Amino acid sequence: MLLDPDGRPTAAGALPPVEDLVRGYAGMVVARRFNEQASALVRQGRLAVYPSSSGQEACQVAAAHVLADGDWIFPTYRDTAAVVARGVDPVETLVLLKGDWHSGYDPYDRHVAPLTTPLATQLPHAAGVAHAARLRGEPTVVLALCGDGATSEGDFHEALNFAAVFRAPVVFLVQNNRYAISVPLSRQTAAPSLAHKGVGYGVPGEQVDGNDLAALLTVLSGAVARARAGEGPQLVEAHTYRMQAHTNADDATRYRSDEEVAAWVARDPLVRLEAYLRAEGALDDARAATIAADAEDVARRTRDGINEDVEPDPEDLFRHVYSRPTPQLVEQLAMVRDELARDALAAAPTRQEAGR
Amino acid sequence: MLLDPDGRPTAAGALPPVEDLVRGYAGMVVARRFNEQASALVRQGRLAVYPSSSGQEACQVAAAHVLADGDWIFPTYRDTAAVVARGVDPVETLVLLKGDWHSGYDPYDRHVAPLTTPLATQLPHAAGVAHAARLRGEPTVVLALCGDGATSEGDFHEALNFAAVFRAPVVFLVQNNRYAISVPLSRQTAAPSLAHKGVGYGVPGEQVDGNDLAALLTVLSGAVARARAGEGPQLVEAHTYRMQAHTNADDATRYRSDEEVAAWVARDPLVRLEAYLRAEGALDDARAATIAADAEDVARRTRDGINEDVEPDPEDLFRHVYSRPTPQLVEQLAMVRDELARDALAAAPTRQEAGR
Amino acid sequence: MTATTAPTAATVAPETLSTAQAINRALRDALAEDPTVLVLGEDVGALGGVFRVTDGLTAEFGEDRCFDTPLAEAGIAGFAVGLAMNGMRPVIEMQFDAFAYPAFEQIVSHIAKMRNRTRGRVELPLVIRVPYAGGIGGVEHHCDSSEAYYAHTPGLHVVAPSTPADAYALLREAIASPDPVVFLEPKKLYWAKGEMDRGPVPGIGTAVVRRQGTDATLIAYGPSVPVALEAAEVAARDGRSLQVVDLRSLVPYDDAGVCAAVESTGRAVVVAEASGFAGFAAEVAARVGERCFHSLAAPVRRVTGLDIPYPPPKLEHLQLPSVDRILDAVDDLQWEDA
Amino acid sequence: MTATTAPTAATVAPETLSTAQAINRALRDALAEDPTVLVLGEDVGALGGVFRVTDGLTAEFGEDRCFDTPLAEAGIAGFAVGLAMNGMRPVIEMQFDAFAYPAFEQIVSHIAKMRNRTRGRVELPLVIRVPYAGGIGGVEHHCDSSEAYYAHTPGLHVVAPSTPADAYALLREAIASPDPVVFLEPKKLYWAKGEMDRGPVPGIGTAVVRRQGTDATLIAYGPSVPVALEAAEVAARDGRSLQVVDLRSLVPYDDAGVCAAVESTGRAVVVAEASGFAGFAAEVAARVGERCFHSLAAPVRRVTGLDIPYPPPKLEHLQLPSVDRILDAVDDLQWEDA
Ligand SMILES: Cc1ncc(C[n+]2csc(CCOP(=O)(O)OP(=O)(O)O)c2C)c(N)n1
Ligand SMILES: Cc1ncc(C[n+]2csc(CCOP(=O)(O)OP(=O)(O)O)c2C)c(N)n1
Ligand SMILES: [Mg+2]
Ligand SMILES: [Mg+2]
Repeated sequence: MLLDPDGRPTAAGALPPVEDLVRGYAGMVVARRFNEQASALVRQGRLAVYPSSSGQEACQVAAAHVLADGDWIFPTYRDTAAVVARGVDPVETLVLLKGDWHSGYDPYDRHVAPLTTPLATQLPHAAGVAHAARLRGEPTVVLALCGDGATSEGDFHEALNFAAVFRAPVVFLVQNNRYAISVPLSRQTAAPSLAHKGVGYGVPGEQVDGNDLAALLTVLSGAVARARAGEGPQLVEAHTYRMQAHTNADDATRYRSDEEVAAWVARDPLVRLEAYLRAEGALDDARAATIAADAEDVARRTRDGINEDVEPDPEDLFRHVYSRPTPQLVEQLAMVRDELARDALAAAPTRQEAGR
Repeated sequence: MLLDPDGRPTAAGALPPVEDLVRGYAGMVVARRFNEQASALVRQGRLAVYPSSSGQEACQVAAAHVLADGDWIFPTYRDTAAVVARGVDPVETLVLLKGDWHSGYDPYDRHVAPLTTPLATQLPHAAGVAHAARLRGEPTVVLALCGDGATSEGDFHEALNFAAVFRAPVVFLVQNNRYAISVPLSRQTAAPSLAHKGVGYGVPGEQVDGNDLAALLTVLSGAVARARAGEGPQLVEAHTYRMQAHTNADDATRYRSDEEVAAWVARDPLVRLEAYLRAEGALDDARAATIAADAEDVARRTRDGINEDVEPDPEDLFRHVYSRPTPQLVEQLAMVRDELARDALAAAPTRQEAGR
Repeated sequence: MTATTAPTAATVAPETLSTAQAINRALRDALAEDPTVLVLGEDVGALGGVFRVTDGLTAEFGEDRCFDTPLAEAGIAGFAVGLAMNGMRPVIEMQFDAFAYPAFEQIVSHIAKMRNRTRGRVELPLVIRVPYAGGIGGVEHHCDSSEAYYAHTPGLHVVAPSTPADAYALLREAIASPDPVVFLEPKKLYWAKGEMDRGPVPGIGTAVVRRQGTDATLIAYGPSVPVALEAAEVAARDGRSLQVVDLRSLVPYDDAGVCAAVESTGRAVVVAEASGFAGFAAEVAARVGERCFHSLAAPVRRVTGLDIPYPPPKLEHLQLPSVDRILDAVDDLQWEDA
Repeated sequence: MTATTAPTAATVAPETLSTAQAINRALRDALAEDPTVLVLGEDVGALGGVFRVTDGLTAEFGEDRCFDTPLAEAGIAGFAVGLAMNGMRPVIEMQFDAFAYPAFEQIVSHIAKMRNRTRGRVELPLVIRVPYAGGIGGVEHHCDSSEAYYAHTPGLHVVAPSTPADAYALLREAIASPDPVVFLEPKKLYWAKGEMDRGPVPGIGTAVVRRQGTDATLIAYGPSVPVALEAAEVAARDGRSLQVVDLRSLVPYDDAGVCAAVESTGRAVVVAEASGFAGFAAEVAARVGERCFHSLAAPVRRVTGLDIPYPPPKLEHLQLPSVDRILDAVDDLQWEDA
């Protein structure tokens, strides 16, 4: 912890350059606003589901900001704010959660892997991407995200182990928000911390206050630098909290007390950094207003984009199963085309409608 | 290490009672003879395959000897000598490797799970058996075996984690024989040791000289006692070596040097303990001869049993798929019965033979 | 194992429950009656499961009987193997169909084979509950129809109820079974209400005729049964009489019941939500083709999901067997009058 | 994608290789021609694989190109996904069929779906080599026929060669393909020798007629092709002319080729080693039944493995489709003269 919950510097170490903190703060404001906007879009029925990272914005933004352009990031379903912070269009970011398609952006554009839902499965991919780059002598670092719950999966183990054995330049960032949906950390591990899991792979593990952007930037930059320097994979556990339910479909009151939530709201990463920056004179009302306006702009673009009714192309269903459709898919496409043509032609209600 | 490679006590600690060492020595002589006999039976075409634990007999015997009657042991394909040391009939133990059936003994008789081939998959079973016993308040401890290679599997991770979270009384014994078939330990892990893997689960990990029966008895008894006392799972890494190839089908010269093998043969667990026991006067030629005769007896029974031609019952194929055969299996059984009846009736060669 | 007509409601006013409630009741009754029954999985405790199927069970029976596990499906399945080896009857929940895949090795290499491996000495009385299939607007990995993977694996029973009454009765039977059962719970029917049968419900392995009909037979299971019934309803208005068979149990499969039904009409359409290619519907079509060949006036048609990854929510209607698609297939059955 | 007759040997004396050697050569040639090709898995390095299929590759191309991994199949598959996302063409080896199951989630939820998920932006040109099926006296888990699991999963190509020449050509095509390919290598044919074709070999997606015949069509693939050919040979002596079709590729499936073949004889038997129930042979039988209904003089028969876990070595002969069992099925095809 470099900043205490009230935004006062601690004795733990030097702070990152103030421009980085201001940039990070701006990113968090955008991230928070984006989380709120997406949650609102769920309530309005425009998104199918939204797992908010509200409360985890420091992790989200730091993960994106410590990377160089050629680096890769591997996000989970909860890391949409990190994806946006990395520069991906917010509307494209939300395509999965809107339901138009499984993934909305080109992973090669900003080197952002698709949002991954099956837990921990993206971690070995991250190791593979890093190893390929290393074989070619490229300086790429890969940052792979997962949650506390995901550390229990076999894929977590195998990914860290592969990365360690091949000294692949991967930074594994575990956002320990203390719950996997309803299941508390005590049901995931009996270890003193998740960072301790690095020991079994020969991977250095570090814990960091996940609501302290300054600390995150320092710790993650260090990990990225070590990975880039050929020191192999790094594991970082960030202690944080999701202030909202798991998704809109969840009822968090079934498993968390109001007091617990309130205590974490008091550790809001935005409030803390804002207090510091204002105290330092690095942020004034004018700058804050600009930042808020930028965030509002992102929210508006998100809203407008998501509110636009895109008619997903049914033929896309057949286009991307293989590089060339199989004869079977060609037939099935013809059937669907025929159905759609008949539906379109039918002035009268379809049989199905008639049957209702 | 309680005994050095020449069988001299070290300063590392007190030795187990000498009767235990003599009993252990006798067990190792049986185990070695059993390994040799089984390998010979492969060469004679009586077993389909045999993965020998020659060189690992101290681990095999210690694993069986530290357990109480109600305890369970979960062996791999390589742990046949441990199964025999636990009191299972040697011929029944080898049924899998003979090819008559998948498993030959009743697991409930001596609380020995079937030999398991898919690596690390038996480890979560062990945790479940231990948890069930604990729920009923029984004092059962489960000892689960695996190799160094198997620690890389996701199931290893999930099993240790389940056991730790539920404080299940399981002792995980990793026989680190430095190779997974041809793959050296350096390709399995970058950790300082496999015992370090316990750290990430909050499980105490210990290393032990796996060719030192005295040390193994001490370390494993301690682990079993702690597990039984409610201290949760324990991880023990035993450093050992298989003196033979992975199985008869393997060519170990492709990946190990003669010098390396020779160095380990010089650390033979039997030689070491025999030297100590003789020096102590706990073993003389007469006692050694009795032990050798017992081992010979086991070898003879093994040989005789395996050389007996059991005609596996084809109907067994259908009997144990479900508790009651499905209508589909009833039909298929009828087909096979009909084929066999026709084959038996046919004085003339079958069509298939005629076709050759 | 002959197809029988589902028992009609008894005279006492029957109780109405949703499928989720019926499953919850089956678990509760099993926990109450048999102290060896355990319910475990991700979020089955305090939360009561993401579909609330295990709601209240931890509160009623305590942490030892219904409990959350670490987040690791292979671990859950493997742990359950051990529990079942040692006197328990675990009922495990896989949170969604696609999240059972990490447990595939445990299911195929151990759960399915343990009895066989040990010549019947080690039984694994365990149930794998799988919230299953689509139609709920779920994003990728939340809508897979994975029955073919299980049905192709000898040693597993595979059951897919389509009504709350069946869900209750078949789950009770599954929990009581000495064999492992993969219990597929159609997600889109979780909230569908139905009457609980008072009388005995036909057991696992028995198909039932859900609707009588004379012109052609629709063979369906799980989430496709209501669609098939709706198609039959529409067809009836067009003067075509469609029989609807609900398989209920994929393994064991009710050959006698299905054949009797198909032979009574001479035409068959298999309806299933899973991708068709090498799917379970292929087995049904192949069996009907093999066994009822001379009764068939037309080739057996399949109406199944397309051979594509399950579509995103906005396009899933194209994946699901629809009333129209079923009726198109029926139209294709080479009617003499056509 | 029409069934064609396999090209006949060219005039130059053709070279003879075993299947294992042909696969080794395909890997070597691919490694030599394309620096992005990587070979990885358990024991593929110094040892050259437990079947010696990768023999000499590390020595020739170095540790970076052909290398041993930690012992973890999900990790291998997932690592390969990352390699393929980042410019490489990994060829991974699963040591035995049943040991691919730990990788099932990676295969089904990522390898099969990545292209679809990203609308074609992320291709995964990777090959999963699987030493496959039985007939070698292997103990449990070493003889599974797992093709149905893969063939049912949209997004995967599934290939099963039956000759060394096909093994070479199809593997080269698989490595060059922008799509993931599950490459099933019949273990019992590893040591079977065959001539390497000089001319072009039909590509993935094309069935070939391995033997001409007029009375009935045997449809087989992988390890069952030689058995079907032997059955046809025996039948010929009894005066019955059996055509043998080798599918070669399960996905894509050659509907046109198979239908043309079956229509030419009017009778069909599908031969496959896997357990029959909901197996790939069901798809073949169902398709032939649907598409060739009016050409069929008899129901399509299946000769498959029994619906049991793969038997121990001493009993595996009862599991494998035998010449006798195939001929029994042919006898059942309702011959007018019978
Ligand atoms: C393999 C797998 N199993 C189960 C799920 C269902 N699921 C989705 S999120 C979640 C909890 C994840 O917890 P954690 O890893 O701590 O991440 P968080 O949601 O807290 O960010 C579960 C169980 C899944 N997505 N993938
Ligand atoms: C899941 C799985 N993958 C691969 C194999 C094939 N295999 C059998 S033994 C072995 C090496 C095991 O090494 P280790 O765990 O060190 O045990 P050891 O053989 O040295 O006793 C391999 C790869 C297997 N049995 N199971
Ligand atoms: Mg969490
Ligand atoms: Mg080893």
